[in-house]
Amino acid sequence: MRELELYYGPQHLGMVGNFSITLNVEGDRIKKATANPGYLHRGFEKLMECRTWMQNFPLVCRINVVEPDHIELIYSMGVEKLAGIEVPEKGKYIRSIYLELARVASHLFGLWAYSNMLGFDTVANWAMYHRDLILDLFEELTGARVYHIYIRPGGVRRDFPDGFEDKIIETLHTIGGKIPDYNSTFFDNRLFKKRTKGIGKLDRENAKKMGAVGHAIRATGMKYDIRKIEPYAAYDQVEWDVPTRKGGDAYSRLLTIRDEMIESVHMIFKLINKMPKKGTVYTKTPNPFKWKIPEGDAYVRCESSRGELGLYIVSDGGKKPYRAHFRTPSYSHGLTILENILAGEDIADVGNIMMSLYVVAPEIDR
Amino acid sequence: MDRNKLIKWIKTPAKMGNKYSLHAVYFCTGCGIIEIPPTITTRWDAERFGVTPAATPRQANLFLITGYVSLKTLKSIIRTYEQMPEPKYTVGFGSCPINGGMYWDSYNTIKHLDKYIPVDGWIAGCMPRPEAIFIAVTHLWKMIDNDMADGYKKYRNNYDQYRANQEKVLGSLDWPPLFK
Amino acid sequence: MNDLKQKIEMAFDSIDINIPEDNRMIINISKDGVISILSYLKNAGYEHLALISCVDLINENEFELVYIVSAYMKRDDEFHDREKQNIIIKTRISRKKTRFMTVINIFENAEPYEREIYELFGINFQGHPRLKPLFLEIEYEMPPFRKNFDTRKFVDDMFGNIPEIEGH
Amino acid sequence: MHISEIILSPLLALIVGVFFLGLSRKIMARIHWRYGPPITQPVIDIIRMFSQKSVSHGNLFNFGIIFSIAGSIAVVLFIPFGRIHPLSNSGGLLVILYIMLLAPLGIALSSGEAANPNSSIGISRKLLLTLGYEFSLLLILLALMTHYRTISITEIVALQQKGSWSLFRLPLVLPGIAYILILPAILGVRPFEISKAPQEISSGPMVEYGGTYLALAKIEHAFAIVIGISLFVNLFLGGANNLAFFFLKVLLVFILGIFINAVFPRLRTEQAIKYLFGIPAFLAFLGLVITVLI
Amino acid sequence: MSLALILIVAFSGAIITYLAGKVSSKLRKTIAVVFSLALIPMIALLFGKNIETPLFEFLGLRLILRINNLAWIFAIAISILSSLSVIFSLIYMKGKEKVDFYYFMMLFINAAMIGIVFSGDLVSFFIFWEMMSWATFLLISYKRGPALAAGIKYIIMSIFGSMAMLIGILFILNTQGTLIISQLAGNINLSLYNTIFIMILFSVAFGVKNAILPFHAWLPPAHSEAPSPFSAILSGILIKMGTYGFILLLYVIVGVQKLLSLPGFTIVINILATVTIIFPTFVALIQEDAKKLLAWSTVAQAGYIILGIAFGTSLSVTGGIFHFINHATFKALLFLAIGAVEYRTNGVRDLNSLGGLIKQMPITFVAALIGACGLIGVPLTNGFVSKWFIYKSLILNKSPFLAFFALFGTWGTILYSFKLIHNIFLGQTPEKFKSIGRAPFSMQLPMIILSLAVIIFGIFPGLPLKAINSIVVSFGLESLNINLWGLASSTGALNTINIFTAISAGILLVWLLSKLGSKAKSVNQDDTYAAGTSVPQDRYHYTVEFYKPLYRVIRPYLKDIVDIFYTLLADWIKKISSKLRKIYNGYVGNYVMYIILFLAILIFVQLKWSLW
Repeated sequence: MRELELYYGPQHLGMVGNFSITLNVEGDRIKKATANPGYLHRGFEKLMECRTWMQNFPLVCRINVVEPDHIELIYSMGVEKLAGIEVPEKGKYIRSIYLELARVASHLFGLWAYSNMLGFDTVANWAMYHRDLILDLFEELTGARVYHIYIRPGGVRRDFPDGFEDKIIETLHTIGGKIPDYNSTFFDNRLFKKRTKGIGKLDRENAKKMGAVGHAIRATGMKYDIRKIEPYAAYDQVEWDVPTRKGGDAYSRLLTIRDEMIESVHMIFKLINKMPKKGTVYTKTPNPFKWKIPEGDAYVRCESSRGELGLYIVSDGGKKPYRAHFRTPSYSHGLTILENILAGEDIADVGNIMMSLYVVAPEIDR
Repeated sequence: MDRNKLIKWIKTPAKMGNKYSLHAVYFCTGCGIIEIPPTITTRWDAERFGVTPAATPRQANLFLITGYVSLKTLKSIIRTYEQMPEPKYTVGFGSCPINGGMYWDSYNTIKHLDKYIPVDGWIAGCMPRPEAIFIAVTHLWKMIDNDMADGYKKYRNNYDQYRANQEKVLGSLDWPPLFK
Repeated sequence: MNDLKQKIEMAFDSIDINIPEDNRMIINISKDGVISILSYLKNAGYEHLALISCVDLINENEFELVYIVSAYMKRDDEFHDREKQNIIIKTRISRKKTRFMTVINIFENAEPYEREIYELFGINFQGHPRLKPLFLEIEYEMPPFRKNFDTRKFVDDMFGNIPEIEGH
Repeated sequence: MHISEIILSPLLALIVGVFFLGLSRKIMARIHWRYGPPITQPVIDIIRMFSQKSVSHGNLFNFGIIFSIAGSIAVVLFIPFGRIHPLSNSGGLLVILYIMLLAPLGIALSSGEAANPNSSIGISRKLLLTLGYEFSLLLILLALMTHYRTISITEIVALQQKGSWSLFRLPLVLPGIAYILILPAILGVRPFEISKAPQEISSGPMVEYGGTYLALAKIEHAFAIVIGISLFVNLFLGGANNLAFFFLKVLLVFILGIFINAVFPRLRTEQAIKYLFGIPAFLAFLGLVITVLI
Repeated sequence: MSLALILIVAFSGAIITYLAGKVSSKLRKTIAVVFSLALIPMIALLFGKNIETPLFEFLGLRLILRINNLAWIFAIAISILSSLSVIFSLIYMKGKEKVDFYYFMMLFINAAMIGIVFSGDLVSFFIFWEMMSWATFLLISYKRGPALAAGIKYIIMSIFGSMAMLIGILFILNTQGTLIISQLAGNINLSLYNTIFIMILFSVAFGVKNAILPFHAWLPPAHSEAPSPFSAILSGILIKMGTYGFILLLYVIVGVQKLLSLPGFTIVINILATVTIIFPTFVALIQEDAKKLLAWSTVAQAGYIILGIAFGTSLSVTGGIFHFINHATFKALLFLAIGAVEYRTNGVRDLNSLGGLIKQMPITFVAALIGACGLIGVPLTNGFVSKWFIYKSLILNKSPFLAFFALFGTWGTILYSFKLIHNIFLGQTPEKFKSIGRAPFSMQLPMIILSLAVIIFGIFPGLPLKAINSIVVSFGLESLNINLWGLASSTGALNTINIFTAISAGILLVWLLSKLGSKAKSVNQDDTYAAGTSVPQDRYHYTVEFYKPLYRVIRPYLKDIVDIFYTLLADWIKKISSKLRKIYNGYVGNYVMYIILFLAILIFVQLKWSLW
């Protein structure tokens, strides 16, 4: 009876999302961790096969509740590629601005979750408050706080309302003004460094082997970012940089996230400056009830806030997708990497490591 | 003094406690959980109403079913619900627990949550806003005042039926029946 | 892209490669060649397994397994063409004999993907260390992602029969 | 030793403790930019918990928590609040040190029977943390006792009333600073909130407590806060001549503790122990050496 | 009551039991119990008497038996504890091999110990001392295998101590001309260096028996091999013969006046005692065998006793002697409780394989809990009072550092005691232990008696303290103002009855308060929080490496350097003597031969040339 089996989740304050990790523990060290997903499995891809191409939009955004926007985008990109639809210039810019806002909101959510894991209520509350400011922008733009369904094949649903750009800039300035506060209470806090440095270490070789993407691999120094590698929307129109760190531990991942947020905000300012003032925001598509898409398959990918997001989509020439399979970043992070790097760590660091990898459970289960 | 009045007078503090101190089980059953952090943090501050997350079901008296319930989750929900001390209140959050919502044809989510555990109130919508949670809480207060939030009694009285329904979808459960 | 195509065609015979668009290459290969082409590609620098998917081609009575690999960056801060490329390897197995080889030895993160396909399509990956259910709590009469599993009928049968709670 | 004092002092400690719980939630909320719950929220919580039907895991589960609060009440009787000190002449500081044990021991035994590893881990962490801060605390108390040549706490308070506060007396400055450094550990607030750690081990020893037990555990917590701070106030801040002044000092120290709680994350167990064996222990040791030499 | 009669009864009891065992096991049990119980009233009647009776002459030395308050306290503790152990053994030893031998040795050791405390001169002291040592060796090693190794470790160190003592005795004989303790007492006239010399010699002998650092290495293995009831005797009383020796040496032979003029010696002993408190305490934290844990704890608690006795104020000596009595009660209690668990679980002592036995063995649990509380020194147990005396004395006499280590050791004690209680009695019960029964009554009875002793001495410490105070006064130390409830003093009084009243009133109050709340429903251990899933079988009890984080911090300082030193020394000797293998063949009998030979030579040399 040396080993103890401890359940971390699904009903656990340290678990963000409906996910469970079974820890085999000796003393307070983890011998083996077994990820146990499936609490959120709805059979999305099966359900998509029963719905028409346009009906699927409300469905796909619910794959990831933290950041539905990139899922909308990837599905639109897949449909556009299969149907051969082009996005107008302004539509591309609006998509980029919108997606970067979503990225900041998502990272703030991640910051909430992470600081919560460390018992850092104060920062958690601030981060959630600032995320809400961005959600207010979304609400004005799209009418919904969480599931926006703003991106559609051929562009976006509607143009920015008047003065919306100023509102974005104002909101981002409000948030940006608090960055020194965040730094002094959280990122530069000595105890924060103590808690995170050297935890959940993932070196370059293992990261590659286990399919790490996003900030998990950027924290080992590689500028692996789909927005740069295979630019979509308007990411190739402005200058920006991919922030990286060297350590590969939870600390580096967190700082990568912080730098990414700041970089995104700068990018939004540049995009707003460069955005064409006039022009359509979407290309017209056929009647959604009769819309058939030619036979074929496609693989598209984009960079979500958690890493490379992909979609393999097959059409048999009918009204409905024949098969769609999402490659979500949390899949490898939450199942392969998490299981591997949790072994040998402290019980106290499970939530810590999980949130530093930013594992979002619904994305795994789909 | 009237005997009933006296009993009511004695019972009132407990009712007041139940009303203004709702400790919610922290269980992210579905996508509705995304609106819980805003609710309990700075913007909406549910602690004003006495609503705070509790660490374990033993310490809680409010169960927010936040979103669709897959079969695997249902098992955990039943276990968690049974571990909560009475009186306990359940609120279904979002349209999915009401009738399946947009997953009405999914093979892995249950459609009517109230067939498996009692639900005292529903918040419709996908996604309901944080304000809706507060409306639900105030409604729950009224129900507690009028002794209408009696799902736990219903569960106790009709336990056989609930258990039969649970076993119908989940096969056998890992734990013995709660009430005999 | 074309260089790679030539190289692969040199190394493997009876292989069908086409390049439908920039940076996408589709390789159709018989099921015996999957392991060797994947390890060949890995050695060629395509170390990132993005996805393993499965398509149920019910009309042809076959499953199509799809492996998508891409490359990590050669240098930390220089962008090359190679990273843009996604190579899609397709192979078909019979719907009757649902058995295939595992590729965990080549790509470690294939483990959950194969487990998922085992569970949702019922394809048995031989050599996989833990082919246990990943997502599902109960057993279905047929792996639910197969095309002939009618989810609406299943829902009607299963959840339509649950009685309401009576009495108070 | 009057019977009225014996009744009054635990009651006072309870009221102040519960008030502190409410106050801490309010202040924390304000630091979070929130409005915060009403200050009576802990009272409402406790009433609610008392009315809930919980589960019991056995007789020790029931008895341990009762024993724990009884221990706390006993400690309160030994600690002077202003001029109220019903039992402080029955054994002095050494007895206080030992009776302070009863509260954690009671909880440890009670939650041990809950058969939950989370609570066991919590207890193990709690005991280790106690060992960590007790190292410095013992040195500090010994410096005090050596300096004042008595083990009676009322004597120490009386001597401070005549002269200056211990915190500002030459040989006791270092132990005083060390005490301030370990005070968060004694109160169990962040960064030393390791025994509860809801995000790690689901509130540790309290994991199986519900209903009445949780209410009792809350009350115990309220007592623990008052005891931890009153001891500091009595030993280093000169105690006080009347109640109001005494509790004002306690309140100030407590608010300081809340601010610390708000701006630090939780440490890991071994980091906490390392910290406690580090600077505070060194300062306390130095202080004791100086006290002995002078 | 004649002292010789008591000894005759004690020794003959051992022999008759052995012979009776050849006839029937029932007879053996009856006789063992009757003889051990018979000793209690015989000794109890001697309370307050001060007798000295010569026995006979040997080599021109008079052998004397005597009794006084000090000897009486030790004798009564021996007789009570050993009869409780014998009662406990009745079922514990059932079905084991060589039971006759076991009972014989138990009673024999008992008799030898009574002989030690009754002896009025150093020769008879030495003779009984050796009887006890050898009998202990035979009893430790009677299971063979690792037990033999443990026994050999013990006997070699013991012989080393005995030799030192023998030299000391010869030295005293030569310089003083007499070995009768009452004649030596107080009027020993030796030069300073000679005094220190004999004190060191005797300290080695008593230190080995008392297992203080650096002579502790034999105790943990011996304990883990000995049967549990004997462990109770071994820890509770046998090693306290060393304590008795120390008291005899420091306060009777050398005397307080002389002792106070030798501050250096007491400081060394004090420091050794504090090291003995701290180091074994932290070793005990990481033990995984229940009895080894208790063995290390015994070493640590012996440190408290020696600290109290060697510190030399009347408070501390009172505390030290009282702690000896207390330790005998609660440590014996703990060993018996572990023995009961061991009996019911078929010999499982591994702290990682047990768990949740509180439901199966409630009385054993309560006994173990009371024992652990006494060990920690929780108020309302006797351990608290004795430790309080020691601490207070240390603090008020400008030894805060000694006090610090003593107090800090207590916190270590809390940690390992809780680990012991938690791992065995709390948490989840493994499937295979779910149906075991309670301990049999003959096992429960000794535990109940000892538990009562722990509690009663804790609430009314005045009962034994008054007797101890008279001993302390007879040493020439000042008298204390002892009351029934503790101590009245201007520098901090102790009132256990007040504490008791406060706590019990608190319990009553809170109990009533908890009655206000809703009723709780009783559930079984499987219905516990597991993050929304059901509890796994047999894998839901946190025991392994209970204090791992601390261990990671202090690991580098935890090596038992002394034990390593002895092992190295043994290896070294082995290498050197590989040439002399013919003589040095590792057979115990031969060692005995050599030692007797060596003794004979010593005696011969002394008689011939009178070197000392």
